[in-house]
Amino acid sequence: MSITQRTITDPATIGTEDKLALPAGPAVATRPLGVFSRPQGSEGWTSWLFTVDHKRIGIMYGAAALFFFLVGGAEALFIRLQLATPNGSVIGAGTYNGVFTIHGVTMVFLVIMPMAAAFANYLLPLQIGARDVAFPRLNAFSFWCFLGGGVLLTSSIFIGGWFQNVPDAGWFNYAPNSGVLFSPHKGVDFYAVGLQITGIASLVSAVNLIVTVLNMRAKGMSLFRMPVLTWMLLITQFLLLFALPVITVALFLLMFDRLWDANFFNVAAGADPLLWQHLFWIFGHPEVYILILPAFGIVSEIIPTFSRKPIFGYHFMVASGIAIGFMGWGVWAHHMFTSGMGPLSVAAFSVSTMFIAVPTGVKILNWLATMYRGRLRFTTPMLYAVGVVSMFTIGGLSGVTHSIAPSDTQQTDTYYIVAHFHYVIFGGALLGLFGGFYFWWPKVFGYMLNEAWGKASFWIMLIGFNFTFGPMHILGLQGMSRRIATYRADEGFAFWNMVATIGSFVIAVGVLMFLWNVFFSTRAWRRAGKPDVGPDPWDARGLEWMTASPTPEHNFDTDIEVERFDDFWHRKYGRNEQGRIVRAAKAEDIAHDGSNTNVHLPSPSYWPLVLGGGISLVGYGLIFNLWIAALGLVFLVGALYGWCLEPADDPDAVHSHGAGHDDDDHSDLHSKPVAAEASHAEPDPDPDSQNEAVSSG
Amino acid sequence: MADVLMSEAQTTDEAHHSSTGLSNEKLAMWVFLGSECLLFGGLISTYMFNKDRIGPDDIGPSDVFDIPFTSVSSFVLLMSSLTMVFAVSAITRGDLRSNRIWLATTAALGAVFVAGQVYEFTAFYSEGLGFTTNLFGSAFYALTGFHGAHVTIGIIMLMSLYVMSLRGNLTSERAETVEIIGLYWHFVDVVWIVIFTIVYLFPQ
Amino acid sequence: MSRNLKGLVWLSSLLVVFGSAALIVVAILVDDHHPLSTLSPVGRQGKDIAALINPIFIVAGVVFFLVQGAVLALWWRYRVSGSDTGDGEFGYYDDEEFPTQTHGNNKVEIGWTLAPTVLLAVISVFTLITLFALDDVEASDEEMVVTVVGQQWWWEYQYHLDGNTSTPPDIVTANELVMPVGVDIPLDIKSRDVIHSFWIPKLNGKRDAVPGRSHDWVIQSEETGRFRGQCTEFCGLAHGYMKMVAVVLTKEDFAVWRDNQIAPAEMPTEGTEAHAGWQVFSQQCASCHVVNGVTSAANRGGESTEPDTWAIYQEHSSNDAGAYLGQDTLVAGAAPNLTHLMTRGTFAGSWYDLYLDAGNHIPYLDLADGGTLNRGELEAWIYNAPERKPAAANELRGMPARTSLSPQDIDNVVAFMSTLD
Amino acid sequence: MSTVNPPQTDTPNMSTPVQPAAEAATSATGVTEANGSHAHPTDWLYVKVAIALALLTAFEVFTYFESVHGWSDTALIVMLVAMMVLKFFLVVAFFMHLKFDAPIFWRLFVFGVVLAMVIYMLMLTAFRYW
Ligand code: HEA
Ligand code: HEA
Ligand code: HEC
Ligand code: CUA
Ligand SMILES: [Cu+2]
Repeated sequence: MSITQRTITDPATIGTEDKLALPAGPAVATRPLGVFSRPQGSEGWTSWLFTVDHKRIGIMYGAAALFFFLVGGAEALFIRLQLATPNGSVIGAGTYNGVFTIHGVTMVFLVIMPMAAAFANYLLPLQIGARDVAFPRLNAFSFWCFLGGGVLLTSSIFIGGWFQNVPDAGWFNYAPNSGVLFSPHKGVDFYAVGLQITGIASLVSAVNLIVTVLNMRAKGMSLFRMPVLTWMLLITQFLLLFALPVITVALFLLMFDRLWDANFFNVAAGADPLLWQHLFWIFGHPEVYILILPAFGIVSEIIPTFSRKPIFGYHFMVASGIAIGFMGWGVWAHHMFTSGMGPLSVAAFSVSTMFIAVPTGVKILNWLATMYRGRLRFTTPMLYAVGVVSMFTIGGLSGVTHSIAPSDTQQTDTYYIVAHFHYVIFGGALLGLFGGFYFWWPKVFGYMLNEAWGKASFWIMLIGFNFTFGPMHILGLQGMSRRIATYRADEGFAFWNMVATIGSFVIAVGVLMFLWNVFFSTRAWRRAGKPDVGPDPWDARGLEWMTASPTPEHNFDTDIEVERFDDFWHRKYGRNEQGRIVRAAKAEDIAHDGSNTNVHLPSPSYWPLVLGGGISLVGYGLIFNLWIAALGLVFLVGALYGWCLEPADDPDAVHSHGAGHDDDDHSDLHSKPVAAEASHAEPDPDPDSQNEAVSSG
Repeated sequence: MADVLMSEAQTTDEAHHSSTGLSNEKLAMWVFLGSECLLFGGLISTYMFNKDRIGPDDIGPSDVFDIPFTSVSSFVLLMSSLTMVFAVSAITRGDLRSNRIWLATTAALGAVFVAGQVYEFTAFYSEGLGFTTNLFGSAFYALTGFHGAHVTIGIIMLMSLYVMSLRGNLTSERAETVEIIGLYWHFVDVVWIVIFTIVYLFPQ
Repeated sequence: MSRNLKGLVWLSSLLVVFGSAALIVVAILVDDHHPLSTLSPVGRQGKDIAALINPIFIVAGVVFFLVQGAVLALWWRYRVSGSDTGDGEFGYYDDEEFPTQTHGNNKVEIGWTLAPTVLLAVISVFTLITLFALDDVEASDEEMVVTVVGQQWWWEYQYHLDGNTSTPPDIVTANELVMPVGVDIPLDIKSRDVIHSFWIPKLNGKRDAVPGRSHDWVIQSEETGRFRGQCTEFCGLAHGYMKMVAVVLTKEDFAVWRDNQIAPAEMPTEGTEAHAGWQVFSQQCASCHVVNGVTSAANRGGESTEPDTWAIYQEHSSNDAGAYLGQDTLVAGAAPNLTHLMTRGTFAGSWYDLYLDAGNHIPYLDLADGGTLNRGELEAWIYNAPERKPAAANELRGMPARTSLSPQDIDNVVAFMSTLD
Repeated sequence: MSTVNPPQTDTPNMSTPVQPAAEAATSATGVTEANGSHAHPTDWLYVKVAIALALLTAFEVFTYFESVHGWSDTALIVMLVAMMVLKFFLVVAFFMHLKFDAPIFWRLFVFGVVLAMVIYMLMLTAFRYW
């Protein structure tokens, strides 16, 4: 019987060698469709279109997310302008409804999620010591598909006239208000189709990243040696994996109703609109943890670095993340306390929600404990990270007050909720992600963002943020409903609304200062003759710092072998005879310098872009004209066909080992070592390294 | 022995290192199938929730279902799972001819099932149950339609394998590809097991 | 960054964190002039809710101060300054003393897992007690049941004085829910189109009005007065303009109000302005609006080119899940019943005041001492309603414009309306 | 020969692998593979499973006709669900090889199935007025 054995060189692996593991076999064709030759090389702007490099894809995710953030932020400013005074008339009620809907949708699906995806793509393979994700082409496809969906959603703002066809039923889009009868223009179609497309992107990338983490770890990188960020990203991907199909179902039902007259939310035919609410929130609640967990991971990288201590309670940090992931599934109906569920359901969901505070609290307290007795350097990333600890707690606490079902009947759909979720999303997720930008900027681009500008921008943002959303607590408790285009003068809301509006423009200043900082720092770096920032400018801990900055295309020159948690840090530091921690090696000496040119990398490909584009065309077709959809389908099928016939690695490519390797998408991500592993410091008597076997056994 | 295997692997290609020792593709398929559970779960619950939400004189499940017919087509799909495992086991043995035969048989059985579904849909439609007729209609067609689409995709993949095999591109070295597509196929079958029981056999 | 700047930053961060917290406290203590406030309930349920949440606010406040205090204390105590000069040179700090490398402490971890768990367990007990207490609507002395029907973008109240919701209502009115003081009023909340939510913050929390479903709710007030409300589920275009008022009267006043409402309107005497107004109304308005006693099927003929929404109204007015089955569409076709318009203090989803000196004025009772009709607004409304309040009139949602009416017609119509008390 | 788990399993967050007896042939290093001593499912086993599936299906369909003779709905549903679960298990365990394959597959899939069941059952119950 011919069973080819897969190499198991990793002592830390599962050891369940699968006797049914069947070989995947050799590549079959090199010239897909026989017409096009493959894209080659990694220079020039076209190389970005066809790249399958996880780092470039990560950068593109980040850039797109930042762009959409400006769009969503501009929308937010219009919201604030309209609400600044009673009887506001900056934009009318109709436009207002479109603006807050597309603001919510943009911020959630086109800003926070892709920004997290940017970090996941860039850092996840690096942190586990891999050369790329498991399926690089699928990764590229995820990005293009996301971008297609994002463009489709955003184009609704101007297609057919400004704000004429924008989704306007709120970001959770309750039926039957989202039906054709009540929202006859194409806005909700854009919503349904656009989210479906970005959903495909996220689902594919979830599968991809899960396999990457499970399968592509460097030697010795057992699960409990992975950085907290990797863990949080992994949990996020699992949440996506299981949550997305639920909203997929909901969106399909909505689409069927709107496009083909089905009856799922047609009350006249006996439907119960609560079905939409359940389906949406079964997705929607895990979704909020999808938004926050990556930021939690980022904070867990930044705080130890600038406290000069390992993360406190690593295993509890991981376990609480997993616990949040699990518990997040059993609380969705806390968004429906007033929807008319029976008291028993309300009671159950109320209590289950409250207890999510426990694992989240564990995280907050562990960060504080990490800082305790540390040597805290308040660099810009650290400011952001500590900002998260502080601001997220505020949002979390108001979240707990929502979970008290009887009182939520007073709070729900008021600005008290709006305050809650901006505190957790802006004060938690977004601040965390911004901190991540500052932290990893030198790794990604090879130079630092300016610290002075960074700090100034942080403080401006933080102050603006609190002035914008702090007053919303008060407004909400004073009875101001959300999603109202304006309010009466005698309701007493004018003052705090004005404060909030001013605050939002202060945030805008902070954001502009960030953009300026990027521009300014880049220019300064260029003018200085592009000095090398070094592999490890922050004296950090993760494997991503063990290679040159910016990260070379092949990530690491040699295969990495990991011996403990925070391995890179332990390579830098050892203990002297007195047991004091001393530097054992310079980062430059340990880190790979990116000089290995003999690495075979997965080759670029046209098909991810074509496939992603095809899907968006199908999307537009569903909204406007089925012929466009047919055209999209042609692209889609062609791309799939080309994709399948094309091996992941082009045997003709420059760095090839030659023919004969298989078309596993991940092939050749590990090169032959060219240099011996850098010498290790005296082994640090680190409890982690001893715990390892026990804790993960 | 282990040394032998390892050195052999190193000579062929170093790249096959994977932390779990499992192939990425197979792992990905299982991860994906985990996700599909929630998709079909959602559709099935939607059906269960909506099937009775029809007026007293509306056309409902008991008016249209033809259990003997559906039983036969369900049985056909069930048996296609058997032929699918035969295909996998043939290619592991290196028996490419039988592999092709079983692949084709599986695809054919799948096609019979889909044809049955098409027939069923037209029959129901002529009895007055359209997609838009009532909630039962919408939910029923959505659920079984989604399943049918999955089967159809499966058939296309099986046919592609068949063509690959004819061209000599599907050797026993690529047996895993067949296995992975088999996983998908069985999953679709398993979903039908649930649908058949819940939608058709549950007392109306 | 210079020392001075740093001090400033410190100060402002302190200000921001504790300032905003303090502001919330102040806002809670000073709660005047907020007609929709949840912080000063007057209804039994509202008070129960406040009694539950206020201590929890305090607990949350304590946790807030502990965490923020810890952040600032750690920051202050353990910060090292100097090396983060922002000049891009981050040395290796070789010379730097490392802090003790603590990796964790299981006892501490278990401690801060258990402490919140216990705290929340206690909170959840009180939550459940309140929850079930609120749900357990004691058979109130009040026999009357009010069916509350939400629709785009106003509220209709159907009073079933005998508590039997399956018979036609005794009173139909709009936007202002009039109720006696001190008793639990059972509500039966429904919707004709999309989801709305019924909320009088000072009396009780909110409950959604979901089409096809009927939700029980109860409100009570321990004081007389006018209490404002707001539809709180996004329901489309004019959601923000969909408000309502609960008018709480003494039992005696309520009885007077009730008897007056049951009576139909009187036909204006011929030759008066009001009668001319009635004629216009019959032609232009009665296709949608009902004024008991003076509009009937016969005078709905008119010249109106509007679709006959009256028919839709008829179909939907007996509103329960079953009634929808088999119908093709579900739209808000009905318009407010205007029989006793002048007894209301507000109109158009309570967005506009019907009287200029509204205040806490209860129109029906005080009309004698002459509330001043908000004539300009009413006329503007009749002339061009969609301009005064967003509406999708051509989709049968909201009141259409009547710009064909001459100023004289409008005067007449207003005169007619003034008789509707 | 018994299964020897390596000291560091890669999936510590999940419980000890559920290893059916057939798995025993696979040692931690997978070396015994080459000896051919493991119980690779044979085609005959598949046929047996298929026969079982066919019989179950036949019986399921039979209950449908039999229900005409007045069995209680609950009894019917319980029986049907039992048979459905059994069929589901047979296909998944044997045809999809989960019984013999790496436990991580089993866990991933079971997680999805169980999650879907729990969530959607909760959802359907929450629709009741209690
Ligand atoms: C990043 C996203 C995010 C996060 C992390 C959270 C976290 C939480 N959310 Fe929030 N939530 C949203 C985003 C998020 N939420 C959004 C977008 C909405 C509105 C959707 C819409 O309607 O548009 C919403 C709405 C929302 C509601 C519905 C309100 C309503 O509409 O009526 C509820 C109700 O229970 C709720 C609860 C919670 C709880 C209990 C947490 C908990 O996870 C918080 C836990 C954290 C802490 C408690 C702080 C730290 C803990 C300690 C310091 C320990 C000690 C603490 C105690 C003992 C209390 N959220
Ligand atoms: C997910 C993240 C997220 C983020 C980051 C934000 C950020 C902001 N949001 Fe919010 N918001 C939501 C998610 C988010 N939001 C959601 C989900 C809803 C609910 C929607 C619904 O009800 O359906 C909502 C709703 C919502 C409302 C309530 C609307 C209503 O209910 O009627 C308000 C009101 O003030 C608001 C304000 C703001 C403000 C001022 C910001 C600011 O922080 C924004 C700061 C950013 C900027 C200020 C950008 C600066 C950029 C420029 C100045 C350059 C512009 C130039 C170019 C475009 C070239 N948001
Ligand atoms: C096509 C239907 C339609 C016609 C015709 C119509 N209305 Fe209306 N009217 C409405 C609706 C719907 C409302 C509720 C609008 C809202 O509050 O958003 C309303 C509200 C009102 C109100 C406020 C009632 C309250 O208590 O809030 C008045 C007064 C009124 N209409 C008068 C008139 C007059 C006078 C005419 C004729 C000149 C007229 N309407 C014609 C549909 C109509
Ligand atoms: Cu009605 Cu909002
Ligand atoms: Cu939630």
